[in-house]
Amino acid sequence: MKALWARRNLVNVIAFTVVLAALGAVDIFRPFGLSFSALTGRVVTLDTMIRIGILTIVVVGLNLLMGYAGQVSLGQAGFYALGAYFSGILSTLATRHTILPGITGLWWWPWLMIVVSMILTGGFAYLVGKPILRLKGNYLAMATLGLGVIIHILAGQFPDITGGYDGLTGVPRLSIGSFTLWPMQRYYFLVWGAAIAVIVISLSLVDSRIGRALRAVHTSEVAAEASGVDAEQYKVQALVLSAIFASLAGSLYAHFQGAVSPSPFSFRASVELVVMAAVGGLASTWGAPFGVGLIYVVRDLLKSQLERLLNVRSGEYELIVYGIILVSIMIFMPEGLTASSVQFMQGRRRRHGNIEPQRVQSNGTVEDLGQ
Amino acid sequence: MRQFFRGKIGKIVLATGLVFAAIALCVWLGSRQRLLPQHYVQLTLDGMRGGSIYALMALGFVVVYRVTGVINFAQGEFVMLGAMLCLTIHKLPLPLPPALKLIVAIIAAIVLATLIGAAVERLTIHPARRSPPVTLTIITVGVTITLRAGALLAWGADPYVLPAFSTLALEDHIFRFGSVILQAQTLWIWGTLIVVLVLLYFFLEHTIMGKALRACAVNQRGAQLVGINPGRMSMLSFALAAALGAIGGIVLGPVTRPIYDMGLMLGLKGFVAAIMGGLVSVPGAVVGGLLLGVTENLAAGVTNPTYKSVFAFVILIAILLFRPQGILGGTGQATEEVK
Amino acid sequence: MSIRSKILAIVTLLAIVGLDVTACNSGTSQETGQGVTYKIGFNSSATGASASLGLPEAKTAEMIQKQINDQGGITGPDGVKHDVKIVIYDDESVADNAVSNVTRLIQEDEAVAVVSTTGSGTTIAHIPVCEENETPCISMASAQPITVNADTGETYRWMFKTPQTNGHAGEWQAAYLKATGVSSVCILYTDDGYGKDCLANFKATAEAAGLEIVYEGAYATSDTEFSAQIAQVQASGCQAVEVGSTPPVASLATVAVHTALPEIPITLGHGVCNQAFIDTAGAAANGTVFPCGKITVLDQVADSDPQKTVLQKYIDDYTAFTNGEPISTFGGHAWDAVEMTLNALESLNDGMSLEEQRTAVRDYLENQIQGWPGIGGVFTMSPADHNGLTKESLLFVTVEDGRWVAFPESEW
Amino acid sequence: MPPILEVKNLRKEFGGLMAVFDVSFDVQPGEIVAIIGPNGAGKTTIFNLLSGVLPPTRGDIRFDGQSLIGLKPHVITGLGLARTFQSVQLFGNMTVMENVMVGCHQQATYGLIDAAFRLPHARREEHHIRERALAQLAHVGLESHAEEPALSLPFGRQRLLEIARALATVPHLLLLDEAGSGLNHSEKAELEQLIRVIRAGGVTVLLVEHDIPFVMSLADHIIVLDYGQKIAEGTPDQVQADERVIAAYLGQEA
Repeated sequence: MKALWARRNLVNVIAFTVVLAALGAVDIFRPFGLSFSALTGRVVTLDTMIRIGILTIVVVGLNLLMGYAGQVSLGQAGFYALGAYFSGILSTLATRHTILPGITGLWWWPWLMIVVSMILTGGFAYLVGKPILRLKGNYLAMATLGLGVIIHILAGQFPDITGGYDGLTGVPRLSIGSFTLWPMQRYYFLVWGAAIAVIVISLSLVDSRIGRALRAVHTSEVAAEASGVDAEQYKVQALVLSAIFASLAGSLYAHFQGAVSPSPFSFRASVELVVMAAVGGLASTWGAPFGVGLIYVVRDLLKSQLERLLNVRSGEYELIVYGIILVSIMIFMPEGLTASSVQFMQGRRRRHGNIEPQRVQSNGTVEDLGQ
Repeated sequence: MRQFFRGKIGKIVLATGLVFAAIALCVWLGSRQRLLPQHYVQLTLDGMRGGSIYALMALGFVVVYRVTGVINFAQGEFVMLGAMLCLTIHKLPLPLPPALKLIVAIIAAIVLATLIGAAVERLTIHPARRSPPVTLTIITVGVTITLRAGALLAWGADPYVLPAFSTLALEDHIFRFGSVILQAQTLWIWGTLIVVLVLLYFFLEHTIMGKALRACAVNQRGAQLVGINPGRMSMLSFALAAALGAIGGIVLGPVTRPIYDMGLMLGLKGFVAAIMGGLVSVPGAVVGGLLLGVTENLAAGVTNPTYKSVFAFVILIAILLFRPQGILGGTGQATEEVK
Repeated sequence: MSIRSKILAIVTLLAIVGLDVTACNSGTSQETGQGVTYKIGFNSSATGASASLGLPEAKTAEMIQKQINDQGGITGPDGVKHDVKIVIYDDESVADNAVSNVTRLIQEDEAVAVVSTTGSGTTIAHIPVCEENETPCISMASAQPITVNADTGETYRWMFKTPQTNGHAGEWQAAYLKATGVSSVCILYTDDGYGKDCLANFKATAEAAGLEIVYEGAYATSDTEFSAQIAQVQASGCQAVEVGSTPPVASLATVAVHTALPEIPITLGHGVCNQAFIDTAGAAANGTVFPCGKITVLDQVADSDPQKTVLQKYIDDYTAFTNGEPISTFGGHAWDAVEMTLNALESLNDGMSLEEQRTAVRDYLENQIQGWPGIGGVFTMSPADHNGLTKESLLFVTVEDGRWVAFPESEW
Repeated sequence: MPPILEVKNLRKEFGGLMAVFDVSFDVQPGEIVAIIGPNGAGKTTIFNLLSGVLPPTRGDIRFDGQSLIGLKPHVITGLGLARTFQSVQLFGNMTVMENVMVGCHQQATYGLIDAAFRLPHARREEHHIRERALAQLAHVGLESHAEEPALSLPFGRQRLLEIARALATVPHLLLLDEAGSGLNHSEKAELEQLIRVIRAGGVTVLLVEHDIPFVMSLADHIIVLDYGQKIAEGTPDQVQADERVIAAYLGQEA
């Protein structure tokens, strides 16, 4: 049985990789003058696709934490911000102040700093995780919310270090030796390579002793502990891992954007990450890229289509419709859009990892949040 | 020693000690900012004004949370709607004397906001009532986005003016006690908080509807068994929360300049106040709101006001970690594990 | 298998929508001119935190598009007519969206030049996109690092901006305070990009003028209580207060200062040059002084001023286009940016490649915008100055009985 | 032989209410011991104290000679004390098999990083866990349902699954909390048979039970609680003859 599941994962990963690689290759080789965005009818550009990849990394981590371990985080943008800022600061400031001259200009320095950022963010998550994860449900959500808001506010302070509200500029492009991972077409492969690696790690984890422990903690902490699972330790591990993923995404973001400012890391961003995870389907690793993608596509579609249909400047209407769509998805497909549509297509066939999702969620989350 | 601090007297001693330590720290930091006694009075008074608004918001959170288990993120938008609707109705060319016109506008705004609150529940929460609270909470985020964008569409991005209740003009009466300043609107805000509390008490204790609401908050299944419709109560709780929010927005209106996005930060702060009060208690919400307002303002005054909002969220996390049951006590449920 | 059906579903969805969009696009672009259609990218913050600035900017862009359509496009020096399409996006005041939009405008829409965006932080985020793609970008925000690389001190090659800067405002404020005999000042500012920029510029000019800054206090855009800042202002004993904010919080801070210290002089930045400030600050606005773009105080501008006719026309056009919405200085920044670009496009001969067009527009902006009267001032760009304005682009005013009144140096 | 479990003067207060009041008893290895008593007698509270879910107000619990006071539940499980719950607490988001595999948690050692990168040592251990889990399922007769969602099982089977999960932790002492409640007659007989098999396998069993006839035929030794206090102890015959028991419990039932 196990071999069969592993093979199915493998097939999925390969299919996913091939499709993405093919899409990326189109933009490089431009057969018949086709570009990536032309393939999607100019709805999704390569820029958007890279952003989807970056956020997929965050959402996969959030899914481990929320969907599997059942620990709600409304401050995930904070960890994402830490990654972006650590990477941005460490890769520019040292150069700017000529600390370690000669080394900071080398191609591997930013890569090293990405790893350092992941360690720093993970360490931070570990320190705050111990006390904060004692909280449950709504209370945990609010503590993480507070943490995220604090990080966001502080990011706008200390202009000498963070660049203040205008942000940091001059974050270098990444390169391997003399091969620069830019223009975007090259960066696309790096980002999606990382995203797929994170998805593979998540799939492996979910199917392992660790994944089972997390899922057990989600449903019933008491029963998990009675089965020998150290709930506290695994909750902290899940938080640290999700923070490390968020940090990696933040670093990739910083080197993609070339600049880091506080605005993408607001409370709204944290909420949006949760929405993406929920839309994709909690407790579904594959839901992450589709949840993120759908939110982006829906928003871009609204932007272009509303203007055409209503013949108005779409800003406010777009947000109104976006809000309504969000509410509708949550009302009519609470287990996530991808799960719902797949269920619809496959009839009521049961799938691994997300068995009877409705029941899973009402069982797990009601208890956690509803007390 | 540890036993002592766990006992009732020990806790009181500990709390008193902490309060005195906080005051001492405050005075020491204040002296470095060269603050004079009247400054502390001013900071406290203004903190209580802001705190009263937080308290009204916190009450809205508590009412909805108790009945439905949902953290209603749209609470801040109800405040915005209250203020915006009120000033819009007030600007209509009604053939009424100014004072009466304001009163009509206030009542109409509260009624409209209440209806919007009920409609929000019917349209979004009710159809999803079987979903877990986290889903419902996300739904309220969607509602927030929609309401705020709707407000931007309706009112644009410019700030507006709601006249002060005492003067019916932009400029308010100001009472000066030495260099301490008290605006008449501050008194209106405090008075409103008291009146709202009395009405709320009367409603919850002495009306059938209020009793049903309380029953539903204590035990939903039990309430259902005695014939209370939890769906109706859920709608009622949203309507009540919207009314509380709108009242907060209306009395706050004259001291701020209402704008379409005013609900965002107010909502978060009101939420912090609700948490300080334990999220389930009405008196807790009021004390939490006032305490948050005063602490935040004093802390900003004696240190760097840039970090005012940071203080609020640090308080949030500290309360959650050390006193998840809220400052007034009771049994905690935040870390409770055993079912 | 679930994942493959997911991919299939999404690809199908995109394909359907995509066909729809492309079909429509080809349907709407009817080419009336003989030459290629020029595209100008336009991105502002029509929603989100900077909406009150970005909305009039977007409306101004729409207005100009309508005017060009009515004229039937523009004509190059070779006599070839070109349609101009202004592609308008909204970045919702978020830096990420600004970068995405500008990237899309440059790479997908193939805009010759891009006007973007409302905020300083959001503009700074997309600088690398403009520089790497070698496309001229004109910002409607004013911070120093938009046109000058903070690390090297060099002017960016492709970045321009149209607003008067807080540096220009700071020069006025410092000169005024100095002239009225003030020696110590408190600064109150919003804890956001605009406020921080006000602080930095005011500090620099005030200290250069020999004023002592005795207190700096910040507040959030959403704050309604200022007792903490006021207490510290009182404790510091300064002789004047500078408020670096935009309404509504600028009004609230002004009212708070005025209530606690009725006699103290208050100076503000040019972020309060809109009717909203006077409307929301009420009597507390009387007696405050600040520099303003001339558009906001047109009746105070002398008829001999080279900007006068441009200003009058913009105001009339905008009022007619929007059915009487209030004029804002930010719409003016958009007008300057788009009109400058149009001027540059009018200098192009037909048959250039996109890269050549972009370079030509850039060169035109840098070298040919000389003594160019716009809304924000009379622009004179140079390789070292991609803003082209001076302190004289602002008019110093005071408020009397709820009205702006010019307050020239002779009356200080 | 020394007792496997020694409980001495165990007390638990809930805000002034004595849920368990100075209860002492021993459990000898290889025995089936039952704790009985009317509702609210403190039976489940004792289980929660033994398994570390609640800290006792005072008193001592020794398991294999080691004090359990202050130890976390998962550590206690690791020492060889497993339990089930009065209201079945299965992991609803997992299959039957995975539920039991969670029970095998401490039988493996590989960690996050091994799992993330599917290192060989993790795969080996995983394989091992799978075999063990399958064996436990066979033990309770659920091997044919291994890949079904846990909550799709009928209630009686869910009880068995919970026992299998507890057995997967390789306990020396198994605490069964009202394992028979909600089961029909034949299921109860099956359960009784299973408990005997478990004991035959060398595992000591401590049950909390409501169903007196069930206990009387099964237990070697019975402890009777009332209002948090131990009122009687002995063999089924001794307990049945005890005046206080009849007064407090049996009398009340009738």
